[in-house]
Amino acid sequence: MQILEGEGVTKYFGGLAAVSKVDFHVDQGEIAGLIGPNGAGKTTLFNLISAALVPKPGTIRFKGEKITGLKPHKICRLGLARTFQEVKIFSNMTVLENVLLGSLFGCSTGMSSADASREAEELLEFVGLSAVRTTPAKDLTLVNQKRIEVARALATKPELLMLDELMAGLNPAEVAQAMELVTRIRDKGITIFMIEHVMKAIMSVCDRIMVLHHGEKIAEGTPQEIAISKKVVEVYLGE
Amino acid sequence: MTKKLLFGLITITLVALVAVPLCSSSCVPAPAPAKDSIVIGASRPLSGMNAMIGDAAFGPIMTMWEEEVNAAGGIYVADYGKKLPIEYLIYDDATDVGTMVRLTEKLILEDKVDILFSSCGTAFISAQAPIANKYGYVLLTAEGGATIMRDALYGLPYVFISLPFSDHYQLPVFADMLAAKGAKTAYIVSIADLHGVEYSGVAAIEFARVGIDLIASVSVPETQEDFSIIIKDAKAANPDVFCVFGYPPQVLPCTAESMALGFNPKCFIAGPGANFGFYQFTFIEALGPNCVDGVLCFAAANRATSPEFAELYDDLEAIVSPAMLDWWGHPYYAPLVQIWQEAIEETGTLDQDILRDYIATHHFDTILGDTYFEMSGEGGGGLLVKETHPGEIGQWQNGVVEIVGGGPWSNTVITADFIYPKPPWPTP
Amino acid sequence: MDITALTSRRFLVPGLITLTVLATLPLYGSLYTVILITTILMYIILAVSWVIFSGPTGYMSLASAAFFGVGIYTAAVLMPNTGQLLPLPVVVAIAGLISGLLAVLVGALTLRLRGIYFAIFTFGLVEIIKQVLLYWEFEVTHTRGRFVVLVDNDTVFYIMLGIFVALMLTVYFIRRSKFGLALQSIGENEEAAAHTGINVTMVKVITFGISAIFMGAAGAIMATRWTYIDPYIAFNPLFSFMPVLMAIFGGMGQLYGPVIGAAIFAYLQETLQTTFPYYYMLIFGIVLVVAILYLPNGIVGLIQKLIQRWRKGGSAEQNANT
Amino acid sequence: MDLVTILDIAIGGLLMGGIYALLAMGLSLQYGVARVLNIAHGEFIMLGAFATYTLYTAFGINPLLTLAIVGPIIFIIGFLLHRTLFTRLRISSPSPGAFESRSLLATFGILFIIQNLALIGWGANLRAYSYLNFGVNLGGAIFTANRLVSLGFAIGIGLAFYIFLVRTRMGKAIRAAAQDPATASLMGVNINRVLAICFGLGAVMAGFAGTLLSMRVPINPAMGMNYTIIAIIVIVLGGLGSIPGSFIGGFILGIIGTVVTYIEPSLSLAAYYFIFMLLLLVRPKGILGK
Repeated sequence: MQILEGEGVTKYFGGLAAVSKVDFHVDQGEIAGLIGPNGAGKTTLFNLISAALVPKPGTIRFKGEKITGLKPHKICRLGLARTFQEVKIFSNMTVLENVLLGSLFGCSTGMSSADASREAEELLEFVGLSAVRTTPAKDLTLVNQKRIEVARALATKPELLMLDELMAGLNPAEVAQAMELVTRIRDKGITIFMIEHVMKAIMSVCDRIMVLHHGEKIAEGTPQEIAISKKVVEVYLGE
Repeated sequence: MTKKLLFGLITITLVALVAVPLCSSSCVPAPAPAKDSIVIGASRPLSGMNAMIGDAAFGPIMTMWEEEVNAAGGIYVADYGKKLPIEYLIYDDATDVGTMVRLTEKLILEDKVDILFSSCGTAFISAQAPIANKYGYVLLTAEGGATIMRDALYGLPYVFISLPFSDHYQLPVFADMLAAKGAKTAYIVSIADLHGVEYSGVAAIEFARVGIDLIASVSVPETQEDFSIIIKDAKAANPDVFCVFGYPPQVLPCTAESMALGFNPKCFIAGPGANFGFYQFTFIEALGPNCVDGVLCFAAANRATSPEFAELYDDLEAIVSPAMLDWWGHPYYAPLVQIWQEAIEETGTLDQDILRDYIATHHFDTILGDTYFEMSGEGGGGLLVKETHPGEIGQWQNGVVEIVGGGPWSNTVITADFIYPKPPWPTP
Repeated sequence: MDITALTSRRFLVPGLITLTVLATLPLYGSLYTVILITTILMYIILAVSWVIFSGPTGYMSLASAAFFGVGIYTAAVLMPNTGQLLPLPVVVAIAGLISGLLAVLVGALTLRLRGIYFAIFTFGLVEIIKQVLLYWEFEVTHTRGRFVVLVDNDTVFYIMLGIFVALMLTVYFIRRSKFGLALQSIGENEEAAAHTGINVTMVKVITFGISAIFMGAAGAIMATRWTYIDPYIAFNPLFSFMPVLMAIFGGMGQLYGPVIGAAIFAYLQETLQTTFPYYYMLIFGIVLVVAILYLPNGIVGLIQKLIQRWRKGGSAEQNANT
Repeated sequence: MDLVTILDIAIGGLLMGGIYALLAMGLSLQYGVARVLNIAHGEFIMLGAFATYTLYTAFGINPLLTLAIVGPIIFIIGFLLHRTLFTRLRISSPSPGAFESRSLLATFGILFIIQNLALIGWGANLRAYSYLNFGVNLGGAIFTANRLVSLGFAIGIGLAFYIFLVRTRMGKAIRAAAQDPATASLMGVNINRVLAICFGLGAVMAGFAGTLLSMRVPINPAMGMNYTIIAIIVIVLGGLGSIPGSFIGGFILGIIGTVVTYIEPSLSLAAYYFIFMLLLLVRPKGILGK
């Protein structure tokens, strides 16, 4: 079943099409990858899905319902959470507070403060940040700040989690940990849609990959199919 | 090191600026006064928009009086058995009503001044009157007056209004003058504030009384700068009478545009503004001393009214520029200090209640002649009676404001005939 | 901005002492001190209310004069000297609510504007209300200024103090609430807050409304001190700029910044207007420029520096002793 | 509505807009490039107006010639002000936002200082003189000569300034600084000097506007604030940092003002703000803003 689908999704900046007539879908329970060279429109597509931007024209459906035109917080509460390419954390708040905000505001069902706190603690445990829960977020390393973002997104109880370059800037050991984290999230039953530049990572964790180039979708398929796709190789080599 | 020093220095300065006055005013108990002066307090607009009024109107009268009284050794107060010089305690209200109210209370409650002088501007007086009244301080108002204030007088026994205003008795006189000359139509431009609304409202009533049709009554915001469209509209309407009920920032551009656009109604009245020397001085360089001849203004007296007025204006001219002479207000501000002086000398006290009763019940001999207030009922305040007014309407003739209109009472001195229609604007 | 500072425990004792000193002021202070403190409290309320919204959200609102003015005018209409229509506390509450509602309306309409555009829009609001009111009063109701009932100075003072305390308590409870956490997160990173499920527009609009409630309430009580009100007096643009200046002067990093900034600012102004009436602006201007040059983080920065130095001095002494 | 009325409104709007444009270009330079929202802008207008008044009435110097005297003096004041005050603030401020709020506060201080000095120097009195106050017939519509001359000068100064920006080295440096001060200084632009020149030039334009205004508006030391507000509105309407935007915004506001005055003078200011706020809601970044 398709949890997320897009139809003719397009976005112009000035006269330039950042995303052009892209059709896409993400299946329930899979880990879908989105790759492409710099400036291909990947983050713009994420922004369109999460409603940071509005597609014009084009429609996006989440769990069969049209979500174009909704506000970001609505989409989040519907069960579609995301992280950011450049970390966007609440720097002067503690790690716990960062995550707590997600549990307090991200769910469609109300939650008591006590439940929210407990859940936030659990998620910190899950991403391995329990030890620094009272530290201001700005004092953490980049990898840990990315973990905060993941925990915060998870706190909103998403059905679909969109990860924007989770592994960029991490060392190999950290990449391995992140890959492991991604599969663990999927094992919780959360669908994942991720943008990634670290090829090894995306090839090994994804079930299916889409390739964007100049705002257009040029290929789609299993990692193996993508790896041998002529078009994709041309794009990457031609860069 | 220097930075540290500077830092410390600034801290100390800041603290001192705050702490020193605090201590001097509240920590140290005021010693029992051995009375050696009469302290007169006033919250005046020394900065901000109203400064231009206060500086020219009551300000010079205050200065002159201080010099005169103190040169004579002061005012004799029987309670103290000696002559006491006067001393001003003036604060800057920065043309802000809230500040004026607070500073007035400071003068009354903390400085315990002997006498309170008026603030400046009708709105300011309106706010000051209830405050002065509340603390039992006599307030002889200076720059301002309005029908709403007269209506409020019933509850303000300590307040005395001196300056004449719209229906007291300027516009009724004006309407009669126009009717006598056969004026038929009028066009009014007024500023959208209480002054403009009051004057345009009263004028509409008075014009209707004498059968003058009001073609239009246009109200403009205070920041209006371009009057050309309005003057063109007025010119097209071709009224006999054109009224600008605004302040100098409206009166001067309206006059300039009328000159430039060749709008020359039979009667052109503008004020407050045309009653000041600077009205003429604005155009004198380009058009000569008779530049604004024929323009009417609200004015009470000039040098020809009486020798006392001639002396007053000569004295004023010695301390302010001729551009600042005011033919409407100065004749009413000068008597204020005379009333104070007489009341203090006659009662021999600075007690506000006694002074209030004296002022309320006595006739004074001032440069206006027989001067007295009409009291508003039992516990009410006073309004300078119309019979005291030496004139209501002035007209620029040969470069001088002549008094051309006044009420039918003995104090009125008409110094010249009303010229109607007005002569054309001079050309450069 | 961190609005925790004032609400944390270490401020509890000094806060209670200050409150006690203030609450008993009419017993020992001179009559005029009560009046002066009332005015200072008014400025503090304006500055703190401004910071509640503009601090965390980064919007520079110049609508303060509009909300303050609506409060003033509400009181002028409801409490004419010819006969008070409603008791004073009720009027103050109504004035606050009307201002708050206005803010919610305006906020919903304009919060998509940012930076200077928002600032100027809100400034325009002050002018437009003033002009429409002028038109209404002069052309429709034919009212030329309104006299307001005189109220005992102590009553005015206590109501102002009450508004101040209510404001501080509100800040305290906001901070402790879910709502406060959301507001803080918007200040930290609005985009992330939105994607974390926070209805940022709603939070901002409500905050704008809350800040306006206190401005309106303060306006209503001030109307009884000014006794005569017309649209020019009620909607004085000065009250849009003052809270901003006071907050920057005090320092926005901590909530006690605007409190101290407003207090010093108002007191300094009063002192100069009475001590150096002819040079008040000159001296005030110089003080401002010098303060800006040498106190980059406002009074708060200065205090923090002093505390740091004191602590450093203290620890150095301790080290010397051991 | 006949042709003369249309001319009245159209040309009347241009006449008003010309001054607005001049006012706004100065502030646009100061805020758009130097990032100083100069609340004391109106005080420089007041200084220009008083300087012209004094030179004309005391020494009989033609008001238009006083531009040549007013310009350099005010430029030096503005330049030095930036060198001594705003440069230091810029360097010591941790972020552009902090600089903006600190400089805003500082300009309030400057406003107070200049106004008080003017009060001491010239007194509080209202002053006015009459110059070129006669009608000129343009296709049946009559306008005062001083306003037409003001418009001519405003357009002339605007164009000269635009050419300066586009053609000269300094102009290019200013535009580079407006885009990105950091990069500009990397490219060898002496950024502090450029910003000080911008601030000085902005003050000069305010001074020029004051000179032109003094020919037809009574002046006093407290006159500045109203013009500051107009200038801020115009630059916001035109789009921040866009000099052509300020120029066009000035004219648009002038025409709006004239049209609403023609229709209903008592509501003109309300209508004026209403239209402005509506425009802002439709184009949240101003007419030429990006």
